[in-house]
Amino acid sequence: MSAVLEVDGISLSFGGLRVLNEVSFALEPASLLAIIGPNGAGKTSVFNCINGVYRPFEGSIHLDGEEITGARPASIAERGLARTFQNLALFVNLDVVDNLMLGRHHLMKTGYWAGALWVGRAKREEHVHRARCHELIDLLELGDHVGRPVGLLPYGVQKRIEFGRAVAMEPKVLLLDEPVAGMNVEETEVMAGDITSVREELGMAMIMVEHDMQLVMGLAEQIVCLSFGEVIATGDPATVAADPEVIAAYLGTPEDAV
Amino acid sequence: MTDDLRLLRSAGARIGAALAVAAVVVTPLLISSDFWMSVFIAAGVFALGGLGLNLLTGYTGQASLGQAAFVLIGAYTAAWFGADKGWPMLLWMAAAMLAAGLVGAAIGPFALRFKGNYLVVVSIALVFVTVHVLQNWDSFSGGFNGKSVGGISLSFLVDFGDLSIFGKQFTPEQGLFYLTWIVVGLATLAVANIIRTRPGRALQAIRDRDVAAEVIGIRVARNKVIVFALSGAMAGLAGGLDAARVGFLTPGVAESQLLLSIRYVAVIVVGGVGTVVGAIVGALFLGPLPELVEEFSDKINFTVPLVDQPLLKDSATSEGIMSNAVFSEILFSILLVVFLMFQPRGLVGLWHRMVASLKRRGTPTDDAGPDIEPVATPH
Amino acid sequence: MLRVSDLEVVYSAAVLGLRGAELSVARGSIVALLGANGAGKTTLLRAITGLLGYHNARITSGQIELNGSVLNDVAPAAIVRRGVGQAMEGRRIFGELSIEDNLKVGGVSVKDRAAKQQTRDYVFDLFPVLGERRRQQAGYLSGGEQQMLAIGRALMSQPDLLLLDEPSLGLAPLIVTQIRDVIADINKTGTTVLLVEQNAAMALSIADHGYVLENGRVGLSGSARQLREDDSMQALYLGGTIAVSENRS
Amino acid sequence: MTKKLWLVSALLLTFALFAAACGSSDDSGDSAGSDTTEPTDGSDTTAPTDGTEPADSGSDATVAPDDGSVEPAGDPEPAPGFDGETIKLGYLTDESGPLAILGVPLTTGSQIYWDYVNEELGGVGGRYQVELATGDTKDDPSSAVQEYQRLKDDSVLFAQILSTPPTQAVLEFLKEDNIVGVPGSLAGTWANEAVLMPNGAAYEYEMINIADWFVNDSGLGGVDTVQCVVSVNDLYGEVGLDGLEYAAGELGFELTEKRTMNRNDTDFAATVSALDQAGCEAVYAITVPREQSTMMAEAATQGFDPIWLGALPSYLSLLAGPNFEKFYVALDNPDFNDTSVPGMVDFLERFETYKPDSGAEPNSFFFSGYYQQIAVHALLEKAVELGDLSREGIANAMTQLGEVETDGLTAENYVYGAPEDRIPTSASRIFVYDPDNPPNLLTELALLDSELNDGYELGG
Amino acid sequence: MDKFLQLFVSGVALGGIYALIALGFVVIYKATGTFNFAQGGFVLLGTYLTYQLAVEWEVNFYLSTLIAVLAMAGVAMLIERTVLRRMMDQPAFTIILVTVGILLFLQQLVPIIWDEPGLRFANPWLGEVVDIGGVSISHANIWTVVYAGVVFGAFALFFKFTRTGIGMQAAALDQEAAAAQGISVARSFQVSWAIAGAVGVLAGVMLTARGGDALTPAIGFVALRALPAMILGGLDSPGGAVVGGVIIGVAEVLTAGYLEYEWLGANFSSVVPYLVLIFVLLFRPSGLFGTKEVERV
Repeated sequence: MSAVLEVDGISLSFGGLRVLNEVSFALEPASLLAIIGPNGAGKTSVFNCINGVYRPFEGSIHLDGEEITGARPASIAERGLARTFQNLALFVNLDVVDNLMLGRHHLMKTGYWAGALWVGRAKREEHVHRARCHELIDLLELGDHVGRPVGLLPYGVQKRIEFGRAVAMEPKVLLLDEPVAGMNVEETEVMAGDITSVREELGMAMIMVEHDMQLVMGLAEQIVCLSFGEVIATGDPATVAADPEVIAAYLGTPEDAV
Repeated sequence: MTDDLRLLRSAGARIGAALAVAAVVVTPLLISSDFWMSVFIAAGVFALGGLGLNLLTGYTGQASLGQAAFVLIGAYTAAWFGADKGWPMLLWMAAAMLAAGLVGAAIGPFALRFKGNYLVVVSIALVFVTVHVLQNWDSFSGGFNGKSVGGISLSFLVDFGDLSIFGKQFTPEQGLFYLTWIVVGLATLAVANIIRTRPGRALQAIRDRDVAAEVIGIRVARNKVIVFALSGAMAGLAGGLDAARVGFLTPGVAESQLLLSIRYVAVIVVGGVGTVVGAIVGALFLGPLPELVEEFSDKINFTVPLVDQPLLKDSATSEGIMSNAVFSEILFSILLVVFLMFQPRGLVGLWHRMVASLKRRGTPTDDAGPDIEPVATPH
Repeated sequence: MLRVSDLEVVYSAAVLGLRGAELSVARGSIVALLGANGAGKTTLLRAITGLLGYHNARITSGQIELNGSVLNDVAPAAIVRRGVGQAMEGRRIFGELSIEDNLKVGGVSVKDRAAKQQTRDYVFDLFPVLGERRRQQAGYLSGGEQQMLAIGRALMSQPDLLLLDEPSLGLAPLIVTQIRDVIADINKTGTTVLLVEQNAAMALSIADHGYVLENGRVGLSGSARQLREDDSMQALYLGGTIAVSENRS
Repeated sequence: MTKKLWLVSALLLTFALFAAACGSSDDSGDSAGSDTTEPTDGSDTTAPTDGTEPADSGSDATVAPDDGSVEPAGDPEPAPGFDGETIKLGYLTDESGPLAILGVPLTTGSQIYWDYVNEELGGVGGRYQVELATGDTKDDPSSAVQEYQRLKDDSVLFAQILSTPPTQAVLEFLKEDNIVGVPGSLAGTWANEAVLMPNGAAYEYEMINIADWFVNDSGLGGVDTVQCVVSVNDLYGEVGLDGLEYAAGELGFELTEKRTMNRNDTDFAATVSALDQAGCEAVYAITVPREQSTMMAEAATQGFDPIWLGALPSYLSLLAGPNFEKFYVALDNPDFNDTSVPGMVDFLERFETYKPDSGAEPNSFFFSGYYQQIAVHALLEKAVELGDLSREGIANAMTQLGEVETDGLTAENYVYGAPEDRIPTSASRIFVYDPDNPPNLLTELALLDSELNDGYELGG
Repeated sequence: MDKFLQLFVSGVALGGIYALIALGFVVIYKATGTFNFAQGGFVLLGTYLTYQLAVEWEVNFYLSTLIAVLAMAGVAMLIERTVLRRMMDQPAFTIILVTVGILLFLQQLVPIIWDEPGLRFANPWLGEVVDIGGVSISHANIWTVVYAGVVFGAFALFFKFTRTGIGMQAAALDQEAAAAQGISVARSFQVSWAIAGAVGVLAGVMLTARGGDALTPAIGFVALRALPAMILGGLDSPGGAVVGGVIIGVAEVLTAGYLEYEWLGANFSSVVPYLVLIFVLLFRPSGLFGTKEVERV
């Protein structure tokens, strides 16, 4: 089976400072790949390259066999890529439903004219997609929070709404940037449950950047470890966790471990 | 489940809308004074321009002090096509919208590069440049000396300049009142529809967090350009209607046009930033303000202890600190500051809060989180 | 040296932030403050440092004492002058300023130039990377380096009591270990530390004493050892048994 | 320490503001005494002269109520702005906009005139009191039209419409409603507009007069003098330039350098430099005061020292600076402390009696607002005499008005009538800046009506 | 060449005025992150206060300026204390509008207090000119440049070396974080407004001196013409304000002197500042010397 997302030798630099150096990996359909590595290793930069916020100066990225290197974020999103952010990036003045509806923006067609006139397709489309969003809200158990600006909701809920918005995009690939950062064990478990149920229900391929090694070990089929912009290890969780270079650069030696 | 898609969700909103329509129909029947008609036409013009500005600033978060430039462009375009060339009403209206809309679209790309304070200054630059062009493009604008808008057609299906319904003859001012408020009503409906559908949600997403919007597939650049064009077009139409009301146009000096822009911003601030009816409420509140001051100047007049003189003058040579006009200007500036300080969500926000507190009177819930204020510009 | 008694904090629309929190921090110790999101950890720090006003919150009852004097209505700047330094949640470094200027800001409450110079050298000793890049804009530092800068900046005010809000958040396990070691070092120089952490394992590994906040009041407290061995702690905060790293597990 | 600084500053400020609010008026009231007593004393010997002047053709149109030479018609019927007892006059002035600083004293001057009419003459026709209703235009057409609408049904006519844009804006409405209005600008464009009642010499004539005077009578220069012009970008600048260019053509000199300027300009280095480079020896200044003052300061800096030749708006007595000695100006009115002019004596006396409570000194703005009303008064008298204060009645009265005597307050009397019969005043007085003649700081040099004026077509 | 030098010098002097006005804007922006339109009002009120002292009350001119500087510092602090202090957590645009409201208020207030049509405000430099190498420069212009230089120098030292100055920068970036470092945010805001009020007086007095001795309320509006200079230099850079002021001043005067095309319209030079500004911003969106915002996704 061919990879749904292929990152091939991408390099990125800011003002002479090399942030990524020939990073490559491939994501299998319906699988979950975790990227780990020290802060500043370039994990978020990889995400930003994949979704078009940054443009790598060499290498290529293919989504479902189609080259997306250097395309605009909006166009990459339309081709089936969604992401969540390390720091929340919700639309705080809108409610859950509108946030999820925004996730479906690229699946809809209503333009300004049709919207202003509220005719035919605009009206139908609005109803259909709203129904889909409510299904997703039920799946993620966010029903209690409908109708309030999401900026007012607790942090953990916001994180899940952001995840929901990414899922609502119905992407081929979903990028999760530290989905459980700042959560305690209980909240982490709820989020892990959400991720699992979405994978089961919708079969989405995901890439996750996360420091919570327990979560990573529990969910990921494959791990890529970055250090100073380079891939230092790739493989299944057990292999990577045991890799001496990974331990030296990221996990710390067992004596160091708390 | 999709009940939340209805335009007027509550019974109160439906009654309010019906009352608003009734008010528009009835007002000219009750008021024949050209003056009060002129006041309400001017308020309608402010409402229309404010509606556009609210779409731009309130919903998309693009701060602008350039609205007066679009109003001017619309007014002159309407005068040129409608009065000089004698085009019929629908055509000069379309021309005014198109001209101002195109200039708006041309500003759009700047908005992509500049944010917040820088964008505000670019919008000020637009006012300066527009005034300069109008002052100097004699063949189009009449230059410094201005241009008459006499004889502009107000006729489409019915002639608003010479309106007669069921044998009742209306004055041109009354006709223009109907025309203006019909336009305001249609524009409000269009904006409300845009806001509750895909494009409007995209605008709000751009306002709240533009990078995230881009990443979920919203074409930020394209939407910003469109919304600048739309906002400009609405201001342009407002300018055209105002040209028909005033009958004469001058470019004035850039500084005074900047003040006009500020008035448009004040309209939406006082009405409610990021609300559909905010511009209308704000315009109806601020528009007649100087006239109300004039009307009630006796009641306002008290002695200022600091200098032991009455506040208002009742004639040029009598005692008093300031004239009614200056008082209403000062009142305007104070209202602007007070609203921003204590009621940044405007009159509409105040209304919502009152309704909400009436509803939950007696049952205070402690989980009602702190109200967040609308984000006019994410910066 | 710090004593918080029966503290109640209310956010603007009658939302309770703290409902009778009690806490005391002995001079020279490291005290860990644990708890779930929204339990009130950060609220408590804000109350101690006088920053509630920035969040539309205020103390409605109870009191905070530092070395015997009440801190309740003291302005944030004065609290810093009394020897309470803080590395805030989310680091909050001044990204537009250089690293050096960030440290200067940290040192505004210190008048003695020589002492300030000394503290800065000490910070550069603790975090050599900051010294190497001192003229760079702080916004370009990585997350771990930003955390170091935040701690260094807090040290510039030469605090007797250092408050740290989630220093391990979002950091790689190796960096977490480094930070933990630095905290221990700082403590050895005589600085008292109040450490707010999500990562209970990390915090309890260096703390002398710990408190667990639940719903705005202290649910559990005791010595670090007691807490580490407590069953409910194991289940809720220390998680399962994967031994690779205890980062937030 | 901070607190102390704060307190001291706040105290200082409150003190300053407080003292300024009442102090400035008190001070000026005191100092006004010495300046104004002299003319006031003089006026006792010159009894009120309305209508007593042996005017020729205009004798039936003078403003004296008890002239008695014509049998009055019946009492006028109530009409818009006239309830049978009180006559209301509309004033479209700028109270809060950029020209408020002019509009307010102008209206005050008018109020003084009507206070006098009401108190001493018993009103128009000896029986109808006059009230002023003001509307604030903010010098903006849009507000002007709105205020016009507010006042029009409550005013028999508009006795003052300040500045060009508001006048242009309400002109269409005036025509439509057949209401008479006094335009607030002396541009000759409006001389033949049926509903407009201009008074004073048009800017065009003033520029022609001063050019003629300079070239032929002044002894300061001739056709060979290098002459240049700076004009402001508006109607006033345009018509003034038009008159000047006409005069140059007729008199046979060239305008070597022509520059324009905008209101609110702050820098004239380039303008002055260009004038200097062109070798201008005399500069016609069709400009506005603050900017003119800035330009002259810049000229002093660059060592450029020409003769300046201006019109009314380029000169404000109050803004004259120390480098104004070579500033000549053509004005319609006399120096306002010139007690040789009977009308001026009246003005100074009436100003003392009816001046604002704030205790201001007389100045050229109060004066302008005052003397404008003489023609309005004459018109109302005529209308009352004809027994019709309706809009049509007043328009009709204007066609029959004839010459209006101003007792020397204008260089020449305006003759009103049907548009084609009007004879606008075209004479000017030429003044030179004179620091020894406060408060007006002017000394009259000549009074002339250029022969060229006859050949010039206003509004052409 | 003579003409060029003469115009250049005039441009620099005009730039000095712009710089003085802009420095008032910059200090508030740098310390509070607020874009303060009310600066025009400070210029206006400050000038009239100085006039009141120097002319009406016949206090020595320089002493009057000094007293007005202190008084305006007080007014500005009062405004900060009563209005802006309550608005710290509002979005940027809301705060801009509040300052616009204050500007409108002061713009109406001044003509109420000083209700004469035009005032004569003589200054000691009136008519004084020196000749340097064929270029004549008025004393007022020299003083403008000196004031601008001194104020700029004082700012540079203040922000770089004083604890208050450093604290002000930090408070502008993140109030809460600054407070947590022991900076009295309220005090630093207050100081910055006081400085802006004080600088406004100098700017207004020099602006008036430029116009000989004519004083009208229009100078409040004229102050808005410094906006392009400030943005061009970078909102938070005092050095930028000076350089931006000079560039705009020189560009304005030189276009007026040399660029005369019919189709550009009369007084094209008055829009030149904005055109220069937009052109520069297209290449440097934070102005010439402004701090780039560090944007991390």
